[in-house]
Amino acid sequence: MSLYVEVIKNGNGKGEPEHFTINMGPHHPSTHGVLRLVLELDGETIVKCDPRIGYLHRGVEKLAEHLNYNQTIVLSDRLDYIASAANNIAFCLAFEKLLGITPPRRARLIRTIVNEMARISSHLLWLATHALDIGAMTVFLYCFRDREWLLSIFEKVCGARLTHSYVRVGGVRLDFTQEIIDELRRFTEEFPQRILDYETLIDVNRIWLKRTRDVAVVDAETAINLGLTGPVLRGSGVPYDVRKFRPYDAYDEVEFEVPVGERGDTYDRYKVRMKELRQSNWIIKQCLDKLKEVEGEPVLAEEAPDLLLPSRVREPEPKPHPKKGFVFTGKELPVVPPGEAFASIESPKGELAVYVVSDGGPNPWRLRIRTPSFVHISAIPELAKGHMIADLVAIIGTLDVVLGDCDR
Amino acid sequence: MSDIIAQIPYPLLVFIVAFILLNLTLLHVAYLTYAERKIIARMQQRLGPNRVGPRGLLQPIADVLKLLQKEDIIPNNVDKSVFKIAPLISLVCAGTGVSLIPLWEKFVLSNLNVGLLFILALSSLSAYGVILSGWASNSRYALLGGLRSSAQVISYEIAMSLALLSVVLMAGSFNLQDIVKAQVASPFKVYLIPQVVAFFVFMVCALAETNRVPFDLPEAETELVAGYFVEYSGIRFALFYLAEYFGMVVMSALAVTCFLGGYAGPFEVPGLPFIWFLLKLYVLLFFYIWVRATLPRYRYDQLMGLGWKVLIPLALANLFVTAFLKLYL
Amino acid sequence: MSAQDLAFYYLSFAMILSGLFTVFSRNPVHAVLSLLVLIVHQAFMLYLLGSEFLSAIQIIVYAGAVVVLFLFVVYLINLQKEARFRVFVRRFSLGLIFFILFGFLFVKYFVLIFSMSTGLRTLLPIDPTSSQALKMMARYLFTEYLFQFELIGVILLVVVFGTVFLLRKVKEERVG
Amino acid sequence: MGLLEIAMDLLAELREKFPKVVLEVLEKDALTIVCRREGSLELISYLKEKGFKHLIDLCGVDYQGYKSEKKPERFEVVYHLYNLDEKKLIRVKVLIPENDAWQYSVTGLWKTANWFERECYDMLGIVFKGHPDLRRLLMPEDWEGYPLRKDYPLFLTEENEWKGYKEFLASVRGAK
Repeated sequence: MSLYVEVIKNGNGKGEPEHFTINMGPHHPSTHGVLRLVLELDGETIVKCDPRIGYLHRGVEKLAEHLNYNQTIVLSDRLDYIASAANNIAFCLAFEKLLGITPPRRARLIRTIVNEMARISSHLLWLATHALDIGAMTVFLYCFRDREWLLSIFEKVCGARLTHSYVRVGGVRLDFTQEIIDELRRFTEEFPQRILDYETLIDVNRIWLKRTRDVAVVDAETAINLGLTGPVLRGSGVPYDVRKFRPYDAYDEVEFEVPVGERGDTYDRYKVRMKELRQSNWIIKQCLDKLKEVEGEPVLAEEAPDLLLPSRVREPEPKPHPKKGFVFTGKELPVVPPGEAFASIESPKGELAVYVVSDGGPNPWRLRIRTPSFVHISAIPELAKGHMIADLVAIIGTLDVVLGDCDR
Repeated sequence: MSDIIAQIPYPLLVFIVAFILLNLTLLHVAYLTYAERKIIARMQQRLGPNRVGPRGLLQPIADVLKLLQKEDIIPNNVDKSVFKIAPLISLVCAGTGVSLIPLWEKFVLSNLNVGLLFILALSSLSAYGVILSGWASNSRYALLGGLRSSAQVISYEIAMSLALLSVVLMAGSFNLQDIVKAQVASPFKVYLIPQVVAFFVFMVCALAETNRVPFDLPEAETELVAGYFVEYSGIRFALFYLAEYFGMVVMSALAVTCFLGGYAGPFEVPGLPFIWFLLKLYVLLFFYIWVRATLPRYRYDQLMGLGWKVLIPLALANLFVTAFLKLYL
Repeated sequence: MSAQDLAFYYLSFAMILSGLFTVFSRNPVHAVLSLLVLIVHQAFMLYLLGSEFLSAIQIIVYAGAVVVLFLFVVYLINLQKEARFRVFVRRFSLGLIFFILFGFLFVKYFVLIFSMSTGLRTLLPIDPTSSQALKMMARYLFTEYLFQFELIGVILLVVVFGTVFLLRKVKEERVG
Repeated sequence: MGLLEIAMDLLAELREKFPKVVLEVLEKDALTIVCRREGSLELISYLKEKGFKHLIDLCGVDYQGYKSEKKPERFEVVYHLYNLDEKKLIRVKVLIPENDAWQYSVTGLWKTANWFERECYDMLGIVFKGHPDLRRLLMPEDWEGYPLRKDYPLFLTEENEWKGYKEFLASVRGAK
């Protein structure tokens, strides 16, 4: 019943008391899903933290080996379901490299817009939950209000709000209509004011500062060593952004800045993400202007092979498996040349890399997905050491992890 | 009117008055939850409860009915007697304070000589509800919540008592009725003006005592799930909830009495004796709700730091200055 | 029997009962809780005697602080083994000695009190219900008994320093 | 300009320093170095010193039954390294034989490799020598088999299902 208790009883023999173990998760409101952390506490200070993952493991990499290339795009939606458009893009980029296809310019611009929309909606959700974890309740609802707007635009674009599957190998599925462009313009006009609203709520709030300043400080060297990417790495002052370093889609056409932090603490990471919101907004604006130049162009590459085009797919009739439902027993369609390709993008949470090996068959031979959340969760023990439980909540928040992304 | 009252035997009279007071407070508490949900909803650009009754006005009643119907779950391996009694301790300690507050010149249920001390005593007892529920639940999260809360309540009580002592010094009495009278007689009419530091300290401590944002660490949803009452459900959970809001009402009423001139107002409103008291009370309650919608939560060590390093020295300094002025002016 | 008498008998009975519970309870938390009940009843007794101030202080200091600390200790130290131990049966001889000792003292004071005149039995030199009582108490504390009062303060301060010192040492050892 | 030309100096250096380790240099979508297991750790740490500080990814690939090309060994461990200053990407493939599936751990160079290697062990059964804490990561600790191996079926038959879960179910049913 009393806990500190067993502790003194089963000390490690050196007279030093064992620590109090607490199990945080997998169903805990602030672990953002099903993350489980086994904590060893000394009072409220964390001595050791052991993250246990796999509660949302669906075996995407294994499944992909049994599905054709287009079908894996649907799987990619379920990884980081907050920003599924970014995952789509990463998958498609890898497959396009394998095939040697370049999507038309209009498609690339649209992809860039969609990617930045996903970034904004992901960052908004991050801000909402991060603020809620620290206890600021109102920011949560403000962010969700604006995210709702973006999701409704997504719905107009592709009919889905979360799992878009909008991006295809060789382009995108549907063109933007004028209505969507107008709506996006309205959004980009109004959004900077909204960012200002959030910042007035928490930017100079003393409690917010106290809770985030000097919490989970990572210097640049350690951050790279820990494999941290995205806003977390940039918060530590490393200006590594895949959009700048290895530009994909239309990122070489647009101007934007890569904001970096100085101290590498939780507050800096917050500031970096807030600045990124503005940059994303700016990128969308530029892309909308550029869309006018390519009015009426196709959004899907002509050389996109038959297999990869949804409208022209000639799948054989599915034959029901006696036990497991439907499986495709189609003849092999040798479309994708054998080889390997590696593509990485700057997803909202960090660097999302896809490494695909093909054997010339209709299915990928091996599909490896390097997700930012996985790496970030692996860094939690390093960051959490010496902090308190309340800080751990802030740390999980600042790393911006999604467990679907981590477990795959 | 007074003739009729005089004819009622004294114990019966006390009972009747207590009954009225209790119901009034319960009504306030019930609609405080409604007001909180509505006001926060407004601040967050939502609607809030609007389904039960016109504009959701019957929502608190529906909530109570729902919680009453719920199964009373008592987990295995809990200390049953303590587990059952803990919410009652919380509620009684939080609620009894109402009987000491002078709502009006001629309406105070129990005019104790040491009314202020008695309220402080009750609020220090209310820590037991939290500690015991945390211990009896046989859950680590609950125990952590209980430990946090007891440490918090004990340390903030000191600052709160010191803040109230300066008021006592100025009024020269522990009796709440006398404090109000002394305030009205003083040149400022309210103690808020000379004792603004004490008022500040008191309000912060009151937030901490009632476990409200930004000091809601014992029940910090995102860290300890729900803290000390994580294992409670149904009506016992509701009792804790009720205790929190009772605490808010009592603390606000105490602040009104000690700092804002109690029932006294700039002019008499015929037929509505409590109007000034209630108005001031509502303003303070609104403040509570407002704070909840705005501020993030403190961390545990920061909270303790604030209590011991800022509030207690501040209250002490204020007490010394007050005593000095009282002696030599 | 007036209501006051009734209340007095109830309070005395409850105090004795809760005192016995405190001593005999096997569960340390229950024992501390019985102590709490005892203290609250004591406070009411003081109130009944007309000393409102002392009654409130009793609750604030003893119930609000001291017993909470007891509870903390009970939480943090495992008393499960001790709870299973039948101390009062095993150490019967020791218990008997204490029983005789305390019984003797009890009888002695009982006889002493009843042999005294009524005037000496009052606790304070003046009527405790009057508002003068507090002032008198304060005056005594700060004039005649000032030295003792301050001495107690110093002793408590030493305890605080000692605790801080010990804790710091433990922490340094753990870090270093 | 091809990838090979850009990295001419580096490749020459590598060939000179590790003549026995580097088996092949390919120009695919990224500069690819295929190397032997023995000495691969030295090669990778040399690359890290050369500025390839960012380990983007570490994964294993199973080539059992790979048709389009004859693979010398069944497994490959693939490292994707990135040079942040020169903006260069390099892929290092280490060949791992089937019946002796282990590789040197790079956790000493990168802390982030810890979980990558654990996952690789979990999914493909490649043991990493020198890893501080090689446990299963995504799968339950008492899981049998390595799911990402090509001979592991997509659907398990009922008798092959996770034993721990079956035991758990039985224990729950037994308790009822």
